[in-house]
Amino acid sequence: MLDYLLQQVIFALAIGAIYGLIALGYTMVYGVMRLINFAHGEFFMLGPYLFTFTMAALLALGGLPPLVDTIVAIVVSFVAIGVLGIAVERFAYRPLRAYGRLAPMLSALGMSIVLQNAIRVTVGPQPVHFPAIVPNSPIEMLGGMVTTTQLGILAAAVVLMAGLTAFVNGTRIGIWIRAASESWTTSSLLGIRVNRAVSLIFFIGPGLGAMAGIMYASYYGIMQPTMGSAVGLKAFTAAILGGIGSIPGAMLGGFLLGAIEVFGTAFLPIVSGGAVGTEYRDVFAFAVLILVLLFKPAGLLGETVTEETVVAKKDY
Amino acid sequence: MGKSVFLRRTGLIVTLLVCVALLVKVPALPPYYVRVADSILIYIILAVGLNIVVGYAGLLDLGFIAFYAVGAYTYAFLASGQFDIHLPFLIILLIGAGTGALAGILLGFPVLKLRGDYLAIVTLSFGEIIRILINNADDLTNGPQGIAALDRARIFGLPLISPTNFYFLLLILTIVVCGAVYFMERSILGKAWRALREDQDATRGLGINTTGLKLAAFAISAAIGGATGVIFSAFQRFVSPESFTFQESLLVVLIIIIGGVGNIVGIAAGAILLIILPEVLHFAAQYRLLIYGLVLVVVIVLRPNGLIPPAFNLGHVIRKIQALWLSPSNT
Amino acid sequence: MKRSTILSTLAIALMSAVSPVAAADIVFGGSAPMSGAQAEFGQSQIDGAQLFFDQLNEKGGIKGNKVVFRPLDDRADPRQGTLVAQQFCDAPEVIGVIAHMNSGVTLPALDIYSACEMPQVVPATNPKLMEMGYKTVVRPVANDFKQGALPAKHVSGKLGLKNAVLVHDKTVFGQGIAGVFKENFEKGGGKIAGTFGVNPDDVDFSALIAGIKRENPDVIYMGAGMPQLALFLKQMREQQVNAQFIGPDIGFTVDLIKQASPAFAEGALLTFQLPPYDSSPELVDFTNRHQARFGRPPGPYAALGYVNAQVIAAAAEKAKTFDRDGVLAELHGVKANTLLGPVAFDEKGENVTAPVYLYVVKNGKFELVKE
Amino acid sequence: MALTLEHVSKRFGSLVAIKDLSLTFERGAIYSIIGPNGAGKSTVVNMVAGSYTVTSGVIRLDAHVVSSLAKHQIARLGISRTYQNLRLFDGMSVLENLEVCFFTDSLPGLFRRGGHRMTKVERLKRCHACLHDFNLADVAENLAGDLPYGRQKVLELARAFVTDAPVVLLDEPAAGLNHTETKEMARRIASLKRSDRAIILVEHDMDLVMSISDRVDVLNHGELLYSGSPDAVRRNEKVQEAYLGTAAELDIVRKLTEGRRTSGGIRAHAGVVRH
Repeated sequence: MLDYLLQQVIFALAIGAIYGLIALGYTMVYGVMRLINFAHGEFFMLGPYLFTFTMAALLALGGLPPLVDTIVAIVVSFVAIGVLGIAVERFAYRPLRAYGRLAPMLSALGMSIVLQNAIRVTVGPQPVHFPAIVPNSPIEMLGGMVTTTQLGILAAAVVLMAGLTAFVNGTRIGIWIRAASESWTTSSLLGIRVNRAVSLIFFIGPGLGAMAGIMYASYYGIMQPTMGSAVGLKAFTAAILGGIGSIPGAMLGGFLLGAIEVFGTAFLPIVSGGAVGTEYRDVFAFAVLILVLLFKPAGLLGETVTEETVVAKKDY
Repeated sequence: MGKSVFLRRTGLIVTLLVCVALLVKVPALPPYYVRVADSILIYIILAVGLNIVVGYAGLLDLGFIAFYAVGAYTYAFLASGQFDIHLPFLIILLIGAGTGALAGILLGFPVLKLRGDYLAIVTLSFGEIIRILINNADDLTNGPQGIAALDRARIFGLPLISPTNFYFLLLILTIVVCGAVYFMERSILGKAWRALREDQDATRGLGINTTGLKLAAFAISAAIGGATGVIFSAFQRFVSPESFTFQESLLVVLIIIIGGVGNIVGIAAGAILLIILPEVLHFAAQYRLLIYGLVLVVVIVLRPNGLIPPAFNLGHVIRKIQALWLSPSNT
Repeated sequence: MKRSTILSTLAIALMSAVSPVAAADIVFGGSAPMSGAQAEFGQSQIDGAQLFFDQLNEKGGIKGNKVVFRPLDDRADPRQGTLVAQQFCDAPEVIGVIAHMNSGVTLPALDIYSACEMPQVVPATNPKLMEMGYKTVVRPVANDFKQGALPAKHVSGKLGLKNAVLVHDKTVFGQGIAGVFKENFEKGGGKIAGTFGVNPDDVDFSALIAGIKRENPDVIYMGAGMPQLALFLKQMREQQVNAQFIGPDIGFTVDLIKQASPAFAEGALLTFQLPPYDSSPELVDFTNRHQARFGRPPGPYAALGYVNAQVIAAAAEKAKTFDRDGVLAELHGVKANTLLGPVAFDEKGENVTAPVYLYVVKNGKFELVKE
Repeated sequence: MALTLEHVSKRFGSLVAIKDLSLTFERGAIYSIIGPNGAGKSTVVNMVAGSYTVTSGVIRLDAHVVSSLAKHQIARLGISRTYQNLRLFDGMSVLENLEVCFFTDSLPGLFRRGGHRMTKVERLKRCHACLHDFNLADVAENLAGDLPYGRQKVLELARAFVTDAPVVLLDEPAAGLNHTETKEMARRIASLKRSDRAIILVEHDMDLVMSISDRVDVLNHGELLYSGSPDAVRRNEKVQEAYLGTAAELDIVRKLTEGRRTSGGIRAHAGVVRH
């Protein structure tokens, strides 16, 4: 039983790391813009596609060792998706800033449909095999089995998250971002170029999403146009669970959702004596989410907004 | 003066034309067009219902389709061989509204404390939970297989068969629901909802129980959703979980926002656009959804307040029509 | 003002959506999901049918009349399906349809098609569809009863495996076919150690597989779509679960081997309604033509789409008049030699001989399992 | 019969905002709570109105324990308030802003505890009368958000008085108003004094406070420093030292209070930007 548990913990960590990485994109955008960026899942989906094209192009050019190819392709994907993110914000969200929160959200939804179908039309609807970036070999560990891909994903996620945290907390631009997410008006009064902070967020968020997408595709060995909408919704749930707007919250939410899903699959039938099957996994996950929000109305690490804090914020 | 007479005449003619078109012309179209019109009316009713929560009370509900599902399955349970219960359609319509309202209150309770997007995600979760439960409860709902061969709906002994029959039924329901919601909007209840949307804390400060206010919004809108679900399921004579996905919830929210939040006329325009658009785009084959998405973004960016300006609401239209018919000297 | 312009533009576009056809053309409708998550499968079916009608026209059409195929997207949505059905019914030139791919979409549409006496070839494989008593429908392709039964008999009988686990995706198709397998497997003396539901869009089965591993089954039957079949197969082999893997028709594609990797796919069993693609000159020709026409090998349901088109065309060929009545009169009596062999229908509209073949993955290729 | 605070404390995390405060407000008078920034004036208002929970102690209105009730119940008992930053319903008309105050009274009996059901006619009569009293009749149909700032302040005042609440809390009614408007506001508040009503004011503008208050309570560091008539407060040395500084600094402070008025203007501006 113990090694079974351990094995499940490993699975939970791997999937949780990916959720957490995508959740970061949602949470950063939300923190500053108060916008549910429904298109974020599509940046995640575009990552592996772009990576594949770049790899193919590099191979066609030839002359570089595979490792260099891979690194170049990763960087190209990050930058290109980041630039796309900035463009989407300019075109589809910025004109709507003064119009409440529903209009930008629905515009994001429209963007999501556009991006997903653009790939479906150009590349085709079928899932495509995606080669593993890191050679996949199993390692025995304490009675459990870890694959190198899982280790790679965990390591990459931790490095990216730590890097982002350091960036947001330690650099000048990072402080702009945090200031902008605290108060848009105050920041602009203080001379912070909020638009620049927003652009930066729409560069980093989608870029990270693309990284998560590449990891995801490499882990499962496939990519398909619809992968973003399914995983995106889950990552968004993770961001909410952790407390949307909070970067550590997104990571926590990601790992927690991974754990809940794995628990729902692996233990729910056992715990309930077979009465509740694995098909109730998502019901379980959503129920946990609702329960968490009942007791922590702003997620685990989110700043709870009650009337007390609202009054305090407005009056002082 | 001459100009205003001219305007009034054209106004009269337009009103008459719309009435004639709705009552005579549309039912005479080939059944496909009537069916599209049925779909539009269904989504108008749904959106007008959801608009109470989203537009008036300012609470984003992303799981609205769950109430529609509850209504649809209410009909399927009470008018089919599933449990061999065969109740009359109109009674189920009432029961459907009731079960919808009950589900609305059930959802309402946990979400009342939540603000903004947390509420949105909980309603989304609720919608998904309902769908998955329906899909999993094989003994009750046949799971993914759905319930087929539902009874034909009858009203006072007259069977509803063709899309045209349902068109008239839906048209009546649309008018009743829009009228009721319009009067609700203008009543003190509607004003309290708007206050809630503007500033929840200040509203509480006026001695208004915002919890009850939100519950009322959820219950009324869910009742409308439930009743619509009954008609949908009587129309299709088949229900399955596939009809109640998250995408459907989003579609209803989209209709509200595209048309103009809180504006019944806008909602009608939004429903017409978003239901007809995919039909028109059939020619575009696999480019259909791509174009659909682009149109969405462009429309929202160009008209962020909705297709129909807020001033052009149902009240405005009704006043115009009143001015046309009543005492011509009144101008 | 603006609104009325938009509306009238839309209305005009709506009216013109149904493109006019020359009076003498024969029009068949087809519908399947062509957008959304199931687009790949729906499109493959439409492509297959299109391929046949193209070929027919090259040979001069039906009695000299050109055949026009009109595919419409039903988005795998029951409501959309009824709209499509009504659209076909309203167009008098449409004298037969191939619709729909999903049982849930087909069910509410049956009413509409039968009301306008539309000859209908049903691609959806749920057994229930033909039990509803509609007279306007035929189904050339084997239903899920046959498809679930064959591998159950094979593994419980020939291979002598008795301990199975079922995994299905809680869709009509996946759950239905897993149920049929279960019934037949238990009839053959086998025992079902557990049934597990997953989501249709799941990609991570590792937690589930670790749980299944504890049951130590010797057979795993999975009723699900693609790429789920491939991913499950890959992940279970990664966890060194060596049970016999069995999947339905939808997995009979090179993608399964590619996505699961040839080493992991080795030995997997799959059912399909057609003999091997290289077993007859017609099938070889079909594969080549598909490659030439669409630039890719046949998709999952392309061959089935082709067969359905063959059947509706055969009915039209015999029809005395080129209208719905004429085609309908011949529909049940169709006896045709199709890609999947001879087709003839019983009183319910099911193909009496509808064959199902069992394939095993060997050296990265599908090989027919001979009984 | 009165509003009483009995040993009330309020803690925000580790910060003690109010320490063991006991006060009584009888009807028929105007009270002012003053004190330097951070003294806890607004905290008192927010606790009485139910916006803040009380950490310890009890707040009573007559026989009712207010501090254990929900905010809307407190308001129903008859404690109404205004806000430091305007919190009108900007998207609703001036009349509607008042009408919603009678929402609960207009409900059918099932949803309303006690009292008779108010008809639409009665409701409109009350609101129009109130608008007339507050000189807002001409803008009844205008959107509240479209009014000039001064009139928005008046509207918020009207909203606090329309229901005839026995206790009215005014949180900085003069903030952001210019000199003339402040004078006008003082006159208006003074005219609202009634024997069945206690008006409690939190205000920085000393002229306004001193001109209309019957009693002034001085808070410092969350504690009651002194309580007495305006003249007594003005004379009290403890107050002068703690609140205004030593006599030598008085001039500087005077200038600062002048300056505050302008800074109030900026805040008001920010308040408009918020929406």
